[in-house]
Amino acid sequence: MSAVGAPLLDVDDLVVRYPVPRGLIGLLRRRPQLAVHAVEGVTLVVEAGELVALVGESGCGKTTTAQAVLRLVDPLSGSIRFQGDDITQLGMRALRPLRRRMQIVYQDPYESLDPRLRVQATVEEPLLIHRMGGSKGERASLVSDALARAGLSPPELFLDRFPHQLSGGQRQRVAIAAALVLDPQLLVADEPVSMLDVSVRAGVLRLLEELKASGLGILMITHDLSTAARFADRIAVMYLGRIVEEGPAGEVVRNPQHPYTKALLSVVPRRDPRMRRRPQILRGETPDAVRIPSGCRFHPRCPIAIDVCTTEDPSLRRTDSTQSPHHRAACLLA
Amino acid sequence: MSVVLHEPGAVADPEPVPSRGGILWNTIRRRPSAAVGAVVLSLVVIAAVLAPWIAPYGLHDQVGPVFGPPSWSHPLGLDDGGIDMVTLLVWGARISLVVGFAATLVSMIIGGAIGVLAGYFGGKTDSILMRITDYFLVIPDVPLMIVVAAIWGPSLFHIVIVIGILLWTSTARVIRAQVKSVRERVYVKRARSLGAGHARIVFRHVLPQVAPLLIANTVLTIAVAIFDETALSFLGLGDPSRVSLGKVIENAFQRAAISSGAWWAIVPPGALVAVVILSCSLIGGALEDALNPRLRVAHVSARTFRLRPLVGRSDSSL
Amino acid sequence: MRGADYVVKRTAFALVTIFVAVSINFVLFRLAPGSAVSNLSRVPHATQELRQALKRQFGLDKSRGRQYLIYLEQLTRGNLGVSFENEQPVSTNLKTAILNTLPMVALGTLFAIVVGTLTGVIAAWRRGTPIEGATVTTALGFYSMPTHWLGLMLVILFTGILPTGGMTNDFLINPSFWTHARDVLSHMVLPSLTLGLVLFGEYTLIVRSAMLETLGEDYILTARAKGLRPWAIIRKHALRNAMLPIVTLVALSLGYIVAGAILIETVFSWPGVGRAVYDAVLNRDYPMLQGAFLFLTISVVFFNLVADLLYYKLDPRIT
Amino acid sequence: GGSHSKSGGTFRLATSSGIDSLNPYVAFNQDAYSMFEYIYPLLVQYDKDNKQFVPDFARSWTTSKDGKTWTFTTVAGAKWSDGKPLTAADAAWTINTDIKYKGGGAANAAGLIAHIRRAVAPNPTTLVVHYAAAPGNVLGQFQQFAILPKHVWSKHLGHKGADLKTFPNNAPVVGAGPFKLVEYKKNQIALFQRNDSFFGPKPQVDAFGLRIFSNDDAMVSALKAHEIDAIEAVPATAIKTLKSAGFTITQVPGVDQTDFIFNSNPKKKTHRELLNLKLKEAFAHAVDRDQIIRVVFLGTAKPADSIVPQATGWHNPQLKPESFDLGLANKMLDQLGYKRGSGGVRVANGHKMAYDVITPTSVQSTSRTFQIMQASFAKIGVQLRQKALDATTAFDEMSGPNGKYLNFDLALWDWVALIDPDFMLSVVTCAQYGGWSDSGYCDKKYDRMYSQQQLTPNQDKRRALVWKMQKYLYDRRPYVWLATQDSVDALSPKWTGLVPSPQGPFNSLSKVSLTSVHQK
Amino acid sequence: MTALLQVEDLHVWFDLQDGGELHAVQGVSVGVERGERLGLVGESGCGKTTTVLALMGLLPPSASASGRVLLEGTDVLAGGEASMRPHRWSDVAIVFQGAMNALNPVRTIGSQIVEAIELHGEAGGKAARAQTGELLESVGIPAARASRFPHELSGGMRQRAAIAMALSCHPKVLIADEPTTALDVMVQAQILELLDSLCRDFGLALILVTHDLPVVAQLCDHGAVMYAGEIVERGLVDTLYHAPRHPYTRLLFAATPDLGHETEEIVSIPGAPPRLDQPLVGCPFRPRCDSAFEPCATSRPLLRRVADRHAAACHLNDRPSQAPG
Ligand SMILES: Nc1ncnc2c1ncn2[C@@H]1O[C@H](COP(=O)(O)OP(=O)(O)OP(=O)(O)O)[C@@H](O)[C@H]1O
Ligand SMILES: Nc1ncnc2c1ncn2[C@@H]1O[C@H](COP(=O)(O)OP(=O)(O)OP(=O)(O)O)[C@@H](O)[C@H]1O
Ligand SMILES: [Mg+2]
Ligand SMILES: [Mg+2]
Repeated sequence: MSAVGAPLLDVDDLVVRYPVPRGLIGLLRRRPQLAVHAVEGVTLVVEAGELVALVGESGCGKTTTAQAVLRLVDPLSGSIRFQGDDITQLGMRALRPLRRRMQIVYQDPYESLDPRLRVQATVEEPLLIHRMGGSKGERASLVSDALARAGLSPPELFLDRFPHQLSGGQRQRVAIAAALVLDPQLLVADEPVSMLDVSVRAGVLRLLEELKASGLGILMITHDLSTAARFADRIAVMYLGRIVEEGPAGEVVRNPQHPYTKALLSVVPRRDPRMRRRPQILRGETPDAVRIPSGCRFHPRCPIAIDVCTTEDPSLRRTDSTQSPHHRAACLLA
Repeated sequence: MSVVLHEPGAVADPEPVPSRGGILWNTIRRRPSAAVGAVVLSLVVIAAVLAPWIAPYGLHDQVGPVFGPPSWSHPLGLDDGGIDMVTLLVWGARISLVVGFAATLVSMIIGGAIGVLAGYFGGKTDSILMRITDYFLVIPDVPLMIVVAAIWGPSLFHIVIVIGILLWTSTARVIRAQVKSVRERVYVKRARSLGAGHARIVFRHVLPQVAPLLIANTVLTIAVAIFDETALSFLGLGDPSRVSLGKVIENAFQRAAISSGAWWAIVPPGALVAVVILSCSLIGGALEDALNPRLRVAHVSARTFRLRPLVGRSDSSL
Repeated sequence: MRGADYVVKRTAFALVTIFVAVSINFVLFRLAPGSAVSNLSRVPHATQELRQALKRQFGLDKSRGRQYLIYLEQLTRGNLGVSFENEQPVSTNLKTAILNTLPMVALGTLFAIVVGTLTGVIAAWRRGTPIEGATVTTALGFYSMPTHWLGLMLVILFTGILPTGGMTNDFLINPSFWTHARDVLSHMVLPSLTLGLVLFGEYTLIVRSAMLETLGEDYILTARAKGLRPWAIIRKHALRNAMLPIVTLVALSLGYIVAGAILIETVFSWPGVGRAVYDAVLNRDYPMLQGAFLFLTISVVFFNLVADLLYYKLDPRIT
Repeated sequence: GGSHSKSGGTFRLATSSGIDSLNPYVAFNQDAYSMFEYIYPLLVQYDKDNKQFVPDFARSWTTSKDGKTWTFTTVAGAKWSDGKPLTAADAAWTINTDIKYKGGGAANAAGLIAHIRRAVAPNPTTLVVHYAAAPGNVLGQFQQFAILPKHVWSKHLGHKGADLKTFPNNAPVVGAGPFKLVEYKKNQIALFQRNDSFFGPKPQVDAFGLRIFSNDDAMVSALKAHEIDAIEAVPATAIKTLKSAGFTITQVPGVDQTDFIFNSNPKKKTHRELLNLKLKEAFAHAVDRDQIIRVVFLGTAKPADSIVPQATGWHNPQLKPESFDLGLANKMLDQLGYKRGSGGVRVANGHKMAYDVITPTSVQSTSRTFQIMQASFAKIGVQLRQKALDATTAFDEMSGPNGKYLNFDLALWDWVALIDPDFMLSVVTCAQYGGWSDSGYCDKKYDRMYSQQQLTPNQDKRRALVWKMQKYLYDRRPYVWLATQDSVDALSPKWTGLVPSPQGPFNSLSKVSLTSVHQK
Repeated sequence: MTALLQVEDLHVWFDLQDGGELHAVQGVSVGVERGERLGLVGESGCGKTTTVLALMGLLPPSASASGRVLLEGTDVLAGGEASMRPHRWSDVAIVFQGAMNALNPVRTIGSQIVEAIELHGEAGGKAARAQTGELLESVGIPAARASRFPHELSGGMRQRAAIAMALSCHPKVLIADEPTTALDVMVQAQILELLDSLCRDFGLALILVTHDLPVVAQLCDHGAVMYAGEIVERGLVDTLYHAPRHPYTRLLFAATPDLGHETEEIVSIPGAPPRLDQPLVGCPFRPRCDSAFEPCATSRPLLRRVADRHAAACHLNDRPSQAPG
């Protein structure tokens, strides 16, 4: 029933806001209701078998985007299509079967597993929730399969363990196994490795890479550009609720168009001591998502901003100096 | 590329997971104060359970003169009805404990339910329930108990209900706070994003996590309930047909035991109440301490780290 | 303006709570079987006329709803009604009782706050030493004793040394201020001590755990890294933060003190507000009860509000 | 006065009940009435033995032939404590005011002026009281009737007399008794000073103080510590230690009687076997009065048998307490056909003989008494269950619904009798439904006897009638009387002369006790 | 010449609740000279923070320590807490992991800095306040913000304030324990740049604790790699990257993705570090090592000098033919 050829996930002009509490006095004085503009018109596509990385500073709206995609927060406007079906307005009940097909993996492997449940129970839970997997025996084999797919083999070694008996990497794998057991088409991974030790990060990332190869669409949120550059097919750079640059990973890293992307890339520390560079540091903190600057939202921090930037809000478009047709940036000067 | 990913070996040796009973047990094992409390409380509970068999005399048998002094046959003397004090203590502990446990059960059910509902659902439900809790928190509870006991009549059942109804607030608050934090745990979010129902989340993920705290709170509530029962009895609002420890104190007080020199009618029952409450507090306090990670390290303390003699192993040449 | 909203909200809540309390009290006491009249008119020469007259007088012949409205209306005028028992304004009766209770309770509480805070801090500071063990055990011990029983134990211990009952011993006509003060003070020692000891236990435990929580915070480590001496850290960094939970709990307990006062006043024949409540219950003296409850609720709510505002003062994070 | 003993000093007495109000239109407590006895003039008082009426403010009195007019000659030249003259006009004014406002502000005194049409004072020393019918207990009523100063109280007649109740009558009170009330603190102390302008015999002490204790222990320790000089109701348990500490213990028969109440309402709905007089008699034989007296009262009580206590002087001497005889009781119940069922409990009318006994929590002794009765009743196959309620609730439960006495079965309570038997005899009349009745007893024949005694001015004839009524009630048993408590007071060895009475040394019967107390 | 700060054979044990003992630091020896920057890296739980706390004498009561901490030649650990106190802040200052909680929430930023200045007699009253203003300006915070409370500043600002506070008594050594964890990339860059310039301007010695190798590579001249409570390799960062002498160092670099090497294979080190509450036999890294051989199972390698200013604790170095790197 899904449209043939439609992308796995197609997000168009998504807007999400969180109201700011006004307080009693504010209410009485009829102060205007303010809102955090967490996501302000995000457009994004994830194809099956593709790993898209969403990068950006803290608070720019990455997690909110992910949650809106999974319909865990309600978008204000815009549309979300999953395999061609518009799921923006679906109710709780109608969403249930859909939940199976899109899964999320959270950042903190130490928090994302119930400390009181054994691996077996954790991985089995999604099946129970969706009343799937048939008999007990069948479920057990599904659980083992999922664990094996997540790189925990032989599964028997892990089934009876509690989370605290696992290393961080193993926990994250269990979390991924619990997401895989329902055989989803889309996996959203919100900073899947940022809490892990460097020594085990690669293992988890390579697992994602493998899953992608097997046809899963993955939306990975990260703030680490080196990771994104290494593992993602495409990178979308977010700034203050909006995607400011988007394109094939290599393109974006090697040939950044937006000054923000450039700055981000320049501050990534390199592991070779001989490669010391002077980073191009943006001054000031991430601006307030409640009061978005007029014009180009990046202009107050932009090193190359000109007058027109304060008034005109650039849209995401192909720029002259890009090679790939899919490389787009939202900068008047690019 | 298709590297088979293994994470072999080097897995931390499996150690037993602290189960709910385990936390109670571990705390008792590790902290001497909790152990003392547990032993004393168990002794009292055993004596209370076995009251019909171990009480030396009948609960209503007048076995000597009013306020008979301690003797070989009555080591703690007699009360104002000529009844053996040891017998009264054993039976009294039984009733006091029943009230303590039953009232605590009531308050746990109410407080637990309200705490879970408020903490789990948050928002309006939370504010309404918490306002109600706040109200209960500000009503002066002993006076209210007096009123209610006077209105309903002094029966054990009413006392249990009244105490239970007044004690749930602290439970509700503690549980709510804990549920609120558990609710934000990632695995709960994950279960929700999977489409799990509220009941499933509450019973499978939230409650087990809250349980240890609930146990600690229960033990402390038992102490308060026993205390309140004693106070109510003392004010003449206890059930006159049931001999609780509070009732024993009240009887002695009403019959001027002190001025007639019969200290034995008034000192032991109060001391026994104090011991029971103390035991509960020791256990509950130790549990709370154990469960509160913020209490574990004090960065400033009269004690400092110790120095050990040098070991000397690696060479430090550069 | 920081926290104006907070202050308004807390105050509004306090007022609503009082209103709810007032209303619930009204209903509560009227649920009771029997009325003041059935109680009051049981004197040997009572007649049916007397019963009717009393009913009329106390407005008990009106509907409950009307009684409630009248009650509210009178309340707004600061009129708490007339005590069924002695036909005097409730406010007069209450005032006498409260004035008797206050000094006794204040002395006990003061003792508890001072000693409790001190021992609590010492217990936290001496964590893991026998001193902590001893302090905590003592505190728990007092905390565990039934209030009235502790009072009775003091009576046993101090009979003949200190007065064990009543508020004055003084049958002199117009005694000099000092004679009277000495007399009252000597009578106050035991009841205040009882209250003080029970509260002391509680406060020690509260202060200790609040201190321990604070001492585990990272900024304490920072302070130590700065080279501050331990007591300076406790004074300048820990106490102020630990004050937050302490303030709330102390405020809450102040409200309950009156409840404890009932027990203490019974043991020591102290003519205070606790006794007044107790007698009013037995006499079904609704106006008196309502008045007393109003007072108790207001004092709890008030102390809570004070705690909230203090919190606001102490903790800049509150907005 | 005028003895060789040391006069002066302050006599300090402890009480555990206390004065609830200084206003006679408001006060209910016994201690308040005892106080009025000492600060207000009354027409008559009892003699030292509480047998005869003797002059107080009235020096003498006469009755008209028809018994409807009483003329009192009062003391000449008496003064109120503020110096204003005290005359018969004050008495007449008080009586007439009470009549006028008996449905309102003066309702509290309505019972005392029953049947009075009006009173007049033709001259300062003559008071004439006109009755609608000739009553049998005129002096008994006046003995409780405090005369108030017209010049003070006439200012408080506003709001149709309602102001009589709101007047606090704060100390110092304008009175004309042997003492002046100079200071009063509710629930603490009342302090009285000798009134040197009193028309009668003057007290020997300079002052008298009443200290109020809410618990017995504190009271006894205060006595031991000589903070006070006497206790008027000594807890039985403390008697031994006080005696050995050298205090004088005086024990006289009292008027407080505990009773076992049967709901005797003929219209009672359930458990109607309890109306059976034979059953009541059997139950009466199952009461071990001796043990009750030994355990509950430690010997400071006597077995009781009548609604009128012995100490009043109106007790019928032919009545005797039922013997404690479980064999007899069992035999009687067997004869009634109540067979023993499971657990040895008898069955009556198809149901177990298991009954709730209402006990008021305010009467401390009832719980222990109940326990003793419960044990012996178990031996006659009757199961008793205690239902303890606070006094108000208990009375509601007994008289319910709506004062019809339909539901309750049994109760334990006590009655404090007055000296004149009229009041005690009245509580079992039909008219007292919803009022004083606590047994639901209603018997037309008895009611007729009651009205008859009320209107029998001849005291001998009245006595015969009162005896007959006692026997009548004894046989029908709305109450089984258990014990009459003694009135026990303790006095410091430094003092003497305190006069005991069934109501205690500080009583509303006469002024003799505190006027004669003095230091040794 | 005596080193500015020299740690010798430091051991730290923690008493555990169940009566056992955790050997958190197992013989660490490391030092810094004036103006030198040392990066201390290692996986979570390897004992970095504990080492740093021990050298400031800030261990909790449940700890016990042995070894020497020489500050310009004098052992400041020998007398326990008391002997260290006078040196704190005026000689060695520290910026803690997670500055959010390292500042007292109920006192203003300024007062907390003034407190340190006054305590060490640097200045008093007005002068101290003026100095505070200057300090704040020097870390890029307007002096007027001194009267703000910590919660009124952003995470980056708070971290800067903490740094300003650390500099308030002109210490010779600044220890920064994961100063950028939990901060954003851009803010991290700002802080690192700040540390860099401060060290240069004030001639500070810096001990930077982190688990982020690239950060060390960018900022420090020396590096020490910790594993399971001990230092397994130390040397110039350049040597560590280009010529590591311990497999762990090599693997750590290989596990770190790097811009410009997008196609490079990123390795993951299997397994997890050993438990420290049980005695270790052999090389602690052996179970995870890709080039372990016989002696590793039985004998624990010592930290040995392998080249000029370069030491490693690996048996491979005993076989010149098989130098790991
Ligand atoms: N539940 C919420 N209520 C109100 N505001 C929120 C909520 N969740 C997020 N925000 C705000 O929305 C904005 C975007 O938040 P979001 O969590 O999506 O950012 P992020 O890019 O994921 O940041 P990070 O890298 O720190 O995870 C932030 O300003 C955040 O404070
Ligand atoms: N107070 C303590 N009591 C018991 N064990 C402790 C204590 N503090 C630390 N440890 C243990 O000591 C070891 C070293 O901890 P430390 O905090 O020094 O590691 P770290 O290298 O700083 O790690 P991270 O990168 O996570 O900060 C760990 O195994 C830790 O669990
Ligand atoms: Mg996020
Ligand atoms: Mg650390």
